Amino acid sequence: MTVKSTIEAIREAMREELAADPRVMVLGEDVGTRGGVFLATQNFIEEFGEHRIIDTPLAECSIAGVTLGLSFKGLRPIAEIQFSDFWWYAANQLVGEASRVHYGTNGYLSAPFVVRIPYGGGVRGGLFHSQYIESYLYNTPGLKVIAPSNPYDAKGLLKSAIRDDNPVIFLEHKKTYRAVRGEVPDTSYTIPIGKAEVKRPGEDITLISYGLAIHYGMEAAMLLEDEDVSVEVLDLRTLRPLDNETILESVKRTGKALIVHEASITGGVGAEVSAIIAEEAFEYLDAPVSRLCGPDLPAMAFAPTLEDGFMVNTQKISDALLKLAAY
Amino acid sequence: MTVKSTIEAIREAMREELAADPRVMVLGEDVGTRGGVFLATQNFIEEFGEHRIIDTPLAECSIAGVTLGLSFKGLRPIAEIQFSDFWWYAANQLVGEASRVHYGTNGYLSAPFVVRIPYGGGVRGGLFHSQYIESYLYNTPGLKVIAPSNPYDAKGLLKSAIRDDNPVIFLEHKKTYRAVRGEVPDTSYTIPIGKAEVKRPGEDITLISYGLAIHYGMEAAMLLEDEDVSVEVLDLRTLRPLDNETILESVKRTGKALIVHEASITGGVGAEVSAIIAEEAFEYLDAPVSRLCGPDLPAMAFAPTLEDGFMVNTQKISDALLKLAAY
Amino acid sequence: MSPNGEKSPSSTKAMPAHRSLGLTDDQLLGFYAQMVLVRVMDDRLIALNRQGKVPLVASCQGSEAASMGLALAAKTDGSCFLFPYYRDMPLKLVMGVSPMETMIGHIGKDGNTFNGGRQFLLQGASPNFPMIHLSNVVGSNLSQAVGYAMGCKILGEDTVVFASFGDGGSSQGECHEAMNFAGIHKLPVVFCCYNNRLAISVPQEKQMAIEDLADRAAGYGFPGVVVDGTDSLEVFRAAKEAINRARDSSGGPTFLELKVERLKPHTSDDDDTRYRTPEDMEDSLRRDPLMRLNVYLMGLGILTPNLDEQFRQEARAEVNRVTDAAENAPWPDVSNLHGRLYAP
Amino acid sequence: MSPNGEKSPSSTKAMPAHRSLGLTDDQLLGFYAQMVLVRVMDDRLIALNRQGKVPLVASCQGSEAASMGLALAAKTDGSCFLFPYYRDMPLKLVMGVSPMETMIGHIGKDGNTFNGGRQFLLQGASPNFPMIHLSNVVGSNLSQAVGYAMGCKILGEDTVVFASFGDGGSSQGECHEAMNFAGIHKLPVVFCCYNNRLAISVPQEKQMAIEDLADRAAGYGFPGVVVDGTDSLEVFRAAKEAINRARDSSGGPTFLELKVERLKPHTSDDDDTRYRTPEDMEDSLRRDPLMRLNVYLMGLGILTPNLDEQFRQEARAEVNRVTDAAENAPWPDVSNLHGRLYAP
Ligand SMILES: Cc1ncc(C[n+]2csc(CCOP(=O)(O)OP(=O)(O)O)c2C)c(N)n1
Ligand SMILES: Cc1ncc(C[n+]2csc(CCOP(=O)(O)OP(=O)(O)O)c2C)c(N)n1
Ligand SMILES: [Mg+2]
Ligand SMILES: [Mg+2]
Repeated sequence: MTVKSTIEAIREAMREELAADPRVMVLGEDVGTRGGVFLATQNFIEEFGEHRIIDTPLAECSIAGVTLGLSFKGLRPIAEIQFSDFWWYAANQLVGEASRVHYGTNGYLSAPFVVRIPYGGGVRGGLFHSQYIESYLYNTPGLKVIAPSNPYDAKGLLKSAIRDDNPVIFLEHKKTYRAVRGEVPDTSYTIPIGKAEVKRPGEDITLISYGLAIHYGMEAAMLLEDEDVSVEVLDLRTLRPLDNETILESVKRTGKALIVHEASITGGVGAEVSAIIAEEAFEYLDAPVSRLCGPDLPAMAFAPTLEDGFMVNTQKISDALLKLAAY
Repeated sequence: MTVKSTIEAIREAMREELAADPRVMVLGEDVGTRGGVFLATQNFIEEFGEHRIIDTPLAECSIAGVTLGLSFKGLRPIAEIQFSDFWWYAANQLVGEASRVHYGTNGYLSAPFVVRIPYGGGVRGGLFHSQYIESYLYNTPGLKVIAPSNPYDAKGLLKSAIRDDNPVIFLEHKKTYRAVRGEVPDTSYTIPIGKAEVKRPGEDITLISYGLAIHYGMEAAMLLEDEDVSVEVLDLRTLRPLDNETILESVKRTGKALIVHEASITGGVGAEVSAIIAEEAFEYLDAPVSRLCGPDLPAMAFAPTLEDGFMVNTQKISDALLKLAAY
Repeated sequence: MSPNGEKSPSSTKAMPAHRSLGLTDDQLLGFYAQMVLVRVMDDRLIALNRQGKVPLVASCQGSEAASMGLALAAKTDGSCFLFPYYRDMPLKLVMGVSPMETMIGHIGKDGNTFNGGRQFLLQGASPNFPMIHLSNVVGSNLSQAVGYAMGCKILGEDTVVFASFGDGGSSQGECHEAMNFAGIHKLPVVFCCYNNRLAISVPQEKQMAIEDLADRAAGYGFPGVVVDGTDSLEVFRAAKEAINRARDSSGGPTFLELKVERLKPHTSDDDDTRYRTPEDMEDSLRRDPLMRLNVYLMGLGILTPNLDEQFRQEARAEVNRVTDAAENAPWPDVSNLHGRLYAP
Repeated sequence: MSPNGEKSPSSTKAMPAHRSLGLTDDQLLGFYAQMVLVRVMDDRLIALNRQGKVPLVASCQGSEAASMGLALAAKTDGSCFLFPYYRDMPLKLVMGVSPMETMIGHIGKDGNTFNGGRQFLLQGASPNFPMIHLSNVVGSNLSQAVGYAMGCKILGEDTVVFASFGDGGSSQGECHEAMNFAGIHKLPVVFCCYNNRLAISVPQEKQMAIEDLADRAAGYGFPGVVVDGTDSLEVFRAAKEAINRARDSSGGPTFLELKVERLKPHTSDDDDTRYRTPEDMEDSLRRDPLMRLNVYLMGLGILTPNLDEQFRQEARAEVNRVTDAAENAPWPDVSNLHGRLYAP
C-alpha cells in the first residue's frame, strides 16, 4: 500500500492492464508524448509504443467511432476525451451507436471499450471546462457509467471497466485528481461495477452521493455527530447500473434520504434515486426524499465568487442534513 | 375550426409565422422541394422561396450550428432534424452551445430558434427510427423543450416556440402526425410554454404524461370509471420548464400519482416528476409515486411482436392505475 | 494526387474486359444471374411493402453494379471486411447472405442472424459474414470502419476494410474525420461513395459546390478515383486496385467515387415525383446496371436470350419460395425484446 | 483552384509593401505599437498566472501577426464580423477591446461586457464589438460563423464574417461541414486557419497526411491560400483580398492558411518541454512576428530604437495601470450566478 493521488491510481490501473493484456490500448488527444493533459498516460508511449498509445487528431466524434471500431476487432481500447465539455461531439458514437451494439446484433457483437472523461468544476474552468455530464449518460441503456470518488476505487473500478465486455464511460472528477489522495495497493485488484459502498454507517439519515461531493458529505456527516445525528454515507461509485439494493436497504433502515450531487438538479442522478426510493421504500419514509444538487444553470461560472456559489460544500450539506433530521 | 391532423397543424403554425414575420425561415434535410419527409413543410419553398426554405446537406451538426448562427443575426430559424435518431450529431451545438448563449454572454446575446424533431416509435422503425430522446434534453438548463400530444396544442405551442427568444426543442411524436386529429382554429393563436393541461379532472389518482401516451392514458382513465376510480389526466405539454405548480396542485388533491411515458424509465421525465412530488407533496401522498414507462432498452425493436412489447398501451396503464387505486 | 480514372466502359475488344480482370465467363454469368436475382428480390420487396407486409425497402436499383462489384472483389479476395449501408442488399447477397435470411429480415420474422428481429434491413452483425452494419445513421459506419481497419493493422492481419456510403453521407463531419484518420495512419480501408447525385430529394448542387467527390481525397493524402458505378467490371477493377493499394507498403486508403443512379424513390416511404422530372428519371434508367451487364454479355455471346429467361425464371422461383417460407415463418417471441443488452 | 500564394516577404522595394496596401507609415507604426502592447500584456498575463492571479492564459505569442493582421483588415473595412478563438486576444484589442477589459476578463473581476465574469478569456459577446466568441469548444464557432454569414446575406447586408481556428480545429467534422455549407451558398466568410503545426502536443503529421491545409478548400469549391502568418502585411493583404472576394458577385468563401508559430506552451497549464525540442523552439523564435515587423520598420527608418523604447515603456505603463486597477476591482457579486439564463 502506498499513498497515491487519484490521477496516479488511474495511471497505475491503465499501466497494469496494458502490461497484462496486449489487446489493451490507449487513444486520445495528447495521450502520447505529452502523456495526457492531466498526465494520466505519462510515459506510456515510451513504455508501450506508438502502436498502442495513439495521439489522435482533435476530433471527438472519430475518437469515439474509431474506438468502437477497434473494439469490434477484439481490441480493448481506452479512449480519453480531454474534457467532459467536449464529449458532445462523440455523443452519436457513444450513446447512439455503442450502447446499441450488443442489443442491436441480438447479442452477437460486443463493444469492450472504456472512455475516460475528466469532468467537474471547482478548477476555475468556467462554462466550458467544468461540465457535469452524467445526466446525459446514466440514463442510457447499454452503457455502464462509473464515477469514483477516490484513488482506491478509481484503480479498482478502472481495471474492472477495462476488463468488462461492454462500453464503459469512466467519469473522473478533475478536482479529485490531485486533491484526493489515499492508500492504494501496488498490486492488481478490481472492484465490481454496479456496487455502491457504505462509506460510513449511520442510523438516522442516508446520504447518497458520488464523486467529489462524497468528501464534503463525509465531513458534513462528522459535523452532524455533534448534533447527535447519525448519518450513513453511501458512495454510489457506479451510476449505471445503480445499486438499488444497497440504496433501498439503507433508506429502509434510516427512513430519511438526502441525495447530493454537483450536477444540475433537474434530471440528474438524484432524480432517479429519489424515484426509486419513492417506488420501493415509500412505507419506510419518515421525511421527504431530499436533493441537494447543483443549480439549474448550464455549468460552473468562472469568477471565484460565482464558482463558489455554484458548488456543493460541507456547509450546504450539513444544513440540509440538519433540516432533514429535524423533520 | 376544422378537423386537422397533427402534421397539418404543425404545417399551419409554421406557415402562419413565415407569412407574418420575415425573419422566420426553415432549414433542414429535404424541407424544400420534397416538403420534408413527413410533409411538414409541403409547398413552403414555392410560397416563400429558396432564400427562406433551405435544403441543407446531410449534416446535423452544421444544421444546428448554422441555425444558431442565423439566430445570432436576428433571424428566427426553424430547423428540422429529420428523425430524433440523428440528433446526436447536433448535440454539441444544441446542448453544448445554444443552451449557454444567453447565460454565457451575461444576457447580452440570445438564440431565438426552434429545432423540430420527429421522435417516437410504433411506426415499425426499429432501433434507429423510433428513438425517444427527451431524457437527454429536458435536463438541460437554457433549453426549452416541448412535446405536444395533439393538433391543437401542436399549433399553439409551435407558434409560441417560434416567437420565443430562446432555443426551443420541439418534439413531435411521429405516430401522432396522422393518427391524432382534432379541431384546430384556422386563425392564429398561441399556447403558453411551460403550462401543463388538465385533460380530464379526477379525484383519486393523478395520471401525468405527454405525447402519444396521453391518448392511452385518457382511454385508461375512461375504463377506470367502470371501477369507480376517478382519474385526473395531466398533459405536461412542456418538458422544460416543467409545470411543477399544476403537478403539485393535482397530486396534493388526489394523493396518488402515476407517471406514464414511452421513453426508458431510468432518468426519464418521470424520474424528475417523481422527485419533485417526493420533495414537495410528501405529506399528501397516500401511495408510492409510480412510473409506467418504456423499458430500459436502447430503443424500440423492429418486429411487431417486439415493438408491441415495448410500447405503453391502454391495458398496461389501466392495470397500473388499478394497482394504485387498490393501494 | 487525384488520379481520376477515365471512364473506360468495359467494351468488347480483343480480350474481353472481364477476362483481363481474371474473371471467367462462368464467373461473370453467375454474377449476372445473381444480379437478376437481386432485381427480382428488390421488386418483390417493393411489392410486399405495398401490401403492408414489409415496413421499409431501400431499393438498390441503379447501384447494383457498385454494391455487387465491390462485394465480388471482396469475396474473391477472401480477406476483406465490410461496413455496408442500407442500400447494400446486393452486397450482402454476394457475400453469401441467403435470400431467405434477406426476406425474413425485411419482414421482421424470427431467425435472422444479424439482429434477431430487433432491426430492419438486416442491420446488425452476423457470425456468418465478415461485415458489420450497425445502424442506418448516415456517416457513423465510417469511423467505425477506420477503427476496425486500424485494429486489423495492429494485429498484423492483411484484412482490407470497405465502407459504403452515399453522396449525402459525404457531407457528414464524420466522413471528414474518418478519412483524415485513415490518411494519417495509412490504413487499409476503401471509402466507397455511391454518388447518385441525390440525398433523398436534395440534389448534388445543394449538397456540395464541386463535381467530383473524389477530388476531396487529395486533402487527406490518398488517391480518389472516379468510377462508372453502373459498370460492374469497372467497379470490380477499381476495387481490386484499391485492395492492392491498401496492402502496398507505401499504400493506404483509397476513395472510390462510384457514379451510380437511383432508379426508384429513396425508400418505400418516398415519393420521388415530388422532386424528380420524368426526363431525369429516363436518363437514369438508361444507365441501369443490369441492362448494361446484359448488353455486355449478350454482345460477347456469353449470355443468350434463352439463358437470360432461364435466370429470370430461376430467380422468380427462388424469390417465390422464400416469400412463402418467410410469410409462414414465426414472429420473434416477445421475450426476445429483453436480454442481450449487456455482454455477460 | 488552390492559388497557393507565394511567400513574398514584405521587404523594402521601390514602394514599401504597406504603402502599396494603402497603409500609411503612421498607421503601421500604430499597429506596431499595439503589437508591443499585446506582447507586454501577454507576458504580464503569464506572470500573473504564475502568481495564481489569472487562472488560465492562452498565449498569443507567435500568432500576433495573423490575429492582428486579420483584425486590421476587418477594422479598416468597417463591415466585418468576427468569430475568434481563444488565441485571439490581439484580434480583440485591435477591434477596440480595452486593456482594462482584457485584464479584468482574465482575472475574473466584475465588469467585463462579454460575460460578466461567467467565462474566462473574454469569451462571450459584447454589445460594443462586432464579434461572438461563445465557447472554447474547438470547431463549434465555424458553423455558427457560417450561419451568421448566411443571415447577413439573407438580410442583404455586405458584412464579411471571419472565423478563426487552428490546425487542430481543422480536424473537426464541424470544420468540414461548415466549409461545405459555405461553399454551396457562396457565403461571405473567411476561414482563418492559424497553422502552428501543433494541437497542444500533437504535431501536424499526426493530425493530417498533408502539408498545406489550404489544399482542402478545392474540395469545397473555393480558393485556399497559404499565407506567411508571421508577416503582418502579408496577412493584411490576404485578408483584404478575401474580403473583396466575399463581396464579389461570383465570389464567396476563402480559406486562409496562416502559417504561424507557437512561441509559448499551449496554455499556462501546459509544459511544452515534454514534447518540443530546443531546436524546434529556436526555429519558431526566429519567426517571431513582432521581431519581423520591427525589422521591417527599422529597415525603412520608420521605427527608430528610441521610438521603439518609447512604445515599450508606454505599453508597460499601460499594462501596469490596468493590472493595478484590475486587482483592485471588485469580484462579481454571487447573485450574478443566477439570472439571465433565459431571454425574457
Ligand atoms: C445522420 C442521418 N441523417 C439523416 C438521415 C435520413 N436519411 C436517410 S438516407 C438519407 C439520404 C442519404 O443520401 P446518400 O448518402 O446520398 O445515400 P443514397 O440514399 O442516395 O444512397 C437521409 C437524409 C439518416 N439516416 N442519418
Ligand atoms: C472540441 C475540443 N476538443 C478538445 C479541446 C482541448 N483543446 C483545447 S485547444 C486544443 C488544441 C487546439 O489546437 P489548434 O486548433 O491547432 O489551435 P492552437 O492551440 O494550436 O492555436 C485542444 C485539444 C477543445 N477545447 N475542444
Ligand atoms: Mg445519394
Ligand atoms: Mg495549432
